[in-house]
Amino acid sequence: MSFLEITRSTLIKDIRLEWRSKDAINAMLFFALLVVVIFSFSFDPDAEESRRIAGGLIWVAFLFAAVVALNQTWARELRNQVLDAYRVSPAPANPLFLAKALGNFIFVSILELLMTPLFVIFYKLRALGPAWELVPIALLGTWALVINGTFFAAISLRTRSREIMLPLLLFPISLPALLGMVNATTAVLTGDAPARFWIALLLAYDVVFTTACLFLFELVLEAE
Amino acid sequence: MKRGFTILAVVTAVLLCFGLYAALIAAPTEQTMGNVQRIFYYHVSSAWTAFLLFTINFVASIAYLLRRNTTTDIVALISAEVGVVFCTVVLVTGPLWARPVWGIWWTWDPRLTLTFALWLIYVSYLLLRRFSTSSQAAVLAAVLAVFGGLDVPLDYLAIRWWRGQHPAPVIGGGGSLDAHMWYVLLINVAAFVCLAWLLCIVRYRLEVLKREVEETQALESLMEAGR
Amino acid sequence: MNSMHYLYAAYIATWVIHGVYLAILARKYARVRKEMETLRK
Amino acid sequence: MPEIDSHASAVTAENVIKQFGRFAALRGITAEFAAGKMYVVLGDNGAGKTTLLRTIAGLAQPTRGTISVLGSTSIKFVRARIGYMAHPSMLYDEMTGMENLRYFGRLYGVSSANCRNAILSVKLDPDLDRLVGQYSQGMRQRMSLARAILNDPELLLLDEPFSNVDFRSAREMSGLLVQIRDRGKTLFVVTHQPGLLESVADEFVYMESGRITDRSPKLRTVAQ
Repeated sequence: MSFLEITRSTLIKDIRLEWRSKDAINAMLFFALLVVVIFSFSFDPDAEESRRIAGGLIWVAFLFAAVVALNQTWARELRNQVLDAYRVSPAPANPLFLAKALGNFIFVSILELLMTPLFVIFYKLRALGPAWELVPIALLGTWALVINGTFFAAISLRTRSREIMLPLLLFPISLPALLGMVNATTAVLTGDAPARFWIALLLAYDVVFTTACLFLFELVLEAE
Repeated sequence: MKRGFTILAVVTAVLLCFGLYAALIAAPTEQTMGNVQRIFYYHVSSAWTAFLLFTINFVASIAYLLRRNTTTDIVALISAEVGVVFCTVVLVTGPLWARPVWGIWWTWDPRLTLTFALWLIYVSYLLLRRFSTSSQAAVLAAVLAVFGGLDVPLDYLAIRWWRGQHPAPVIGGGGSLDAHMWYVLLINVAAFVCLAWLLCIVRYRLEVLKREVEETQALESLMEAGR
Repeated sequence: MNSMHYLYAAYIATWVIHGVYLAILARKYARVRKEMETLRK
Repeated sequence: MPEIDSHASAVTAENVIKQFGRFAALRGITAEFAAGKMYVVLGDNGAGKTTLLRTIAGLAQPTRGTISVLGSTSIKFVRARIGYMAHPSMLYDEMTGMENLRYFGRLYGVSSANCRNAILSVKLDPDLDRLVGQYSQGMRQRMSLARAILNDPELLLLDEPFSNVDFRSAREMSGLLVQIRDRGKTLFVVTHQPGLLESVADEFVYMESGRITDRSPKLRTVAQ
């Protein structure tokens, strides 16, 4: 009944559930697609201009799409009161949280992998800076969205109209991460400035909030 | 208690009047910006007061998580609420200052942006307190407050760096401030801190009263069905 | 001289905000008081 | 695992009050329940039966008063020795019965062989390749019971185990409950069909608007 064992089986269970129901990923993909198309309609930018705004557009699209997935993760646990089955068990709270965060990380990453080519085509993107830096930016940025997203989705379970509550709680706190992702991506695309600082900021954000989440999640889970 | 409150009220009133006089009349006129620069005294004093209140909220929230004492919970709540009021003042006076000086209402100046970010965080905190259905709403709110507090330094770094890359208008102030202006500013800061304290006391009493009423109502419903 | 308007606007706005907040507090206070009265009975 | 002292009390409640806002679900419960017995909890809807079970299971914290379960006032230490079955199934609809149990087994550190046994003991087929969402109500209810007993709990809390179950299945389930009691375990059964357990229960506990109004070894014959 080790920590990792529970994390692993919870993660596998979540992926299996998502694979069978496809609640989150379908809604997320469609939503992100809509955002891409609508943005593309309303701006119709040339290559130079799109390079400057693409960083913002991409991450805003991912952020909104991620909220769909984040709301799903806990909604799934409320059906048939399964979350209580976890809560009555002797398993500690953190594996549940970590598994959920990893699951969301995987779902949002899949979304990003599928949507990025579309962005590149629609906005005629070509990075002028070191393109490989986009990989750590994507990984750290996605984790930043997902770790607090999973946490605040758990908090908003205990509120009225929880689906609206999640973005209200999540977006203000995510501001530094958002600035980091957007500016790092823009820096790489335009090649004007180094993205180093932003990557370091994202890393700091991830470390600080992963620690905070693991310290405090038990309180959130126990607050019925 | 009652006596202390009256004394504080009188001190606050005197300080506020004196601060107003000092800011509008006694303080020297700034050379480049002219009289508009006098907004500075209210703007900055409110900002400092708001930051102080948010710091109190952070400390009280941690204390609540550690000790689970009702007083710290109330302190966290009221400091966030009064803090948001002062923060609103900052956000309203900021554009009123920016417009005549820079010709624009809003600029993503680091300090203004950070204040805005703080305002968002603490409004979401108040929303959570309002809409929570949990019997442990106070715990959830305290957790959010801790997150908010941790977020501030990161926010600061991010905004600093973000604006650092673009030429941004710099607010007159900081190190180059005239000694007389400093003195006027400090009087106003003192006045606003006293005002905040006063508001907090009033709000505290209100909250205590409200909880008493809720408790009595709950007790009554306990009794009722017993018959 | 136009800039003076902004100065006054800012000072007035500050006091309006505090005034509104105080008014909200007063209203809440009155409501709690009333509930207390009904409880006493 | 310590020896079970059959004379010790399984649950001790001292002036337990549970309030949801202005609504009081439990209005001062003071009671002691000896170990190794089967208690049938009866009462109208809203009498506080479910809240009582949830409070014992540690899913809800009492607003006031203390509750001690299996000799511990901190539920954390005894969770592994408690089984809880709620009115909803507490199972994932998109997984098969065995997949569900294997996952929950992990949380208790129970081997998958024991999970099979739990399913067999409620007269279901562990190899049945059907999602729980497609089960009949009776099957789901039995699978839910299998989940609750998979860690062989000393204290078993059952909320409406027989609701919507056909008569024959209900008989089988109550037979299983008697077996469990005869092995020295303590059971709390909330039900609207006390007739099923009339001859086997040790005590009937009557609740009314958040209080225990009566405890008797015989079922009261109340004119419906």
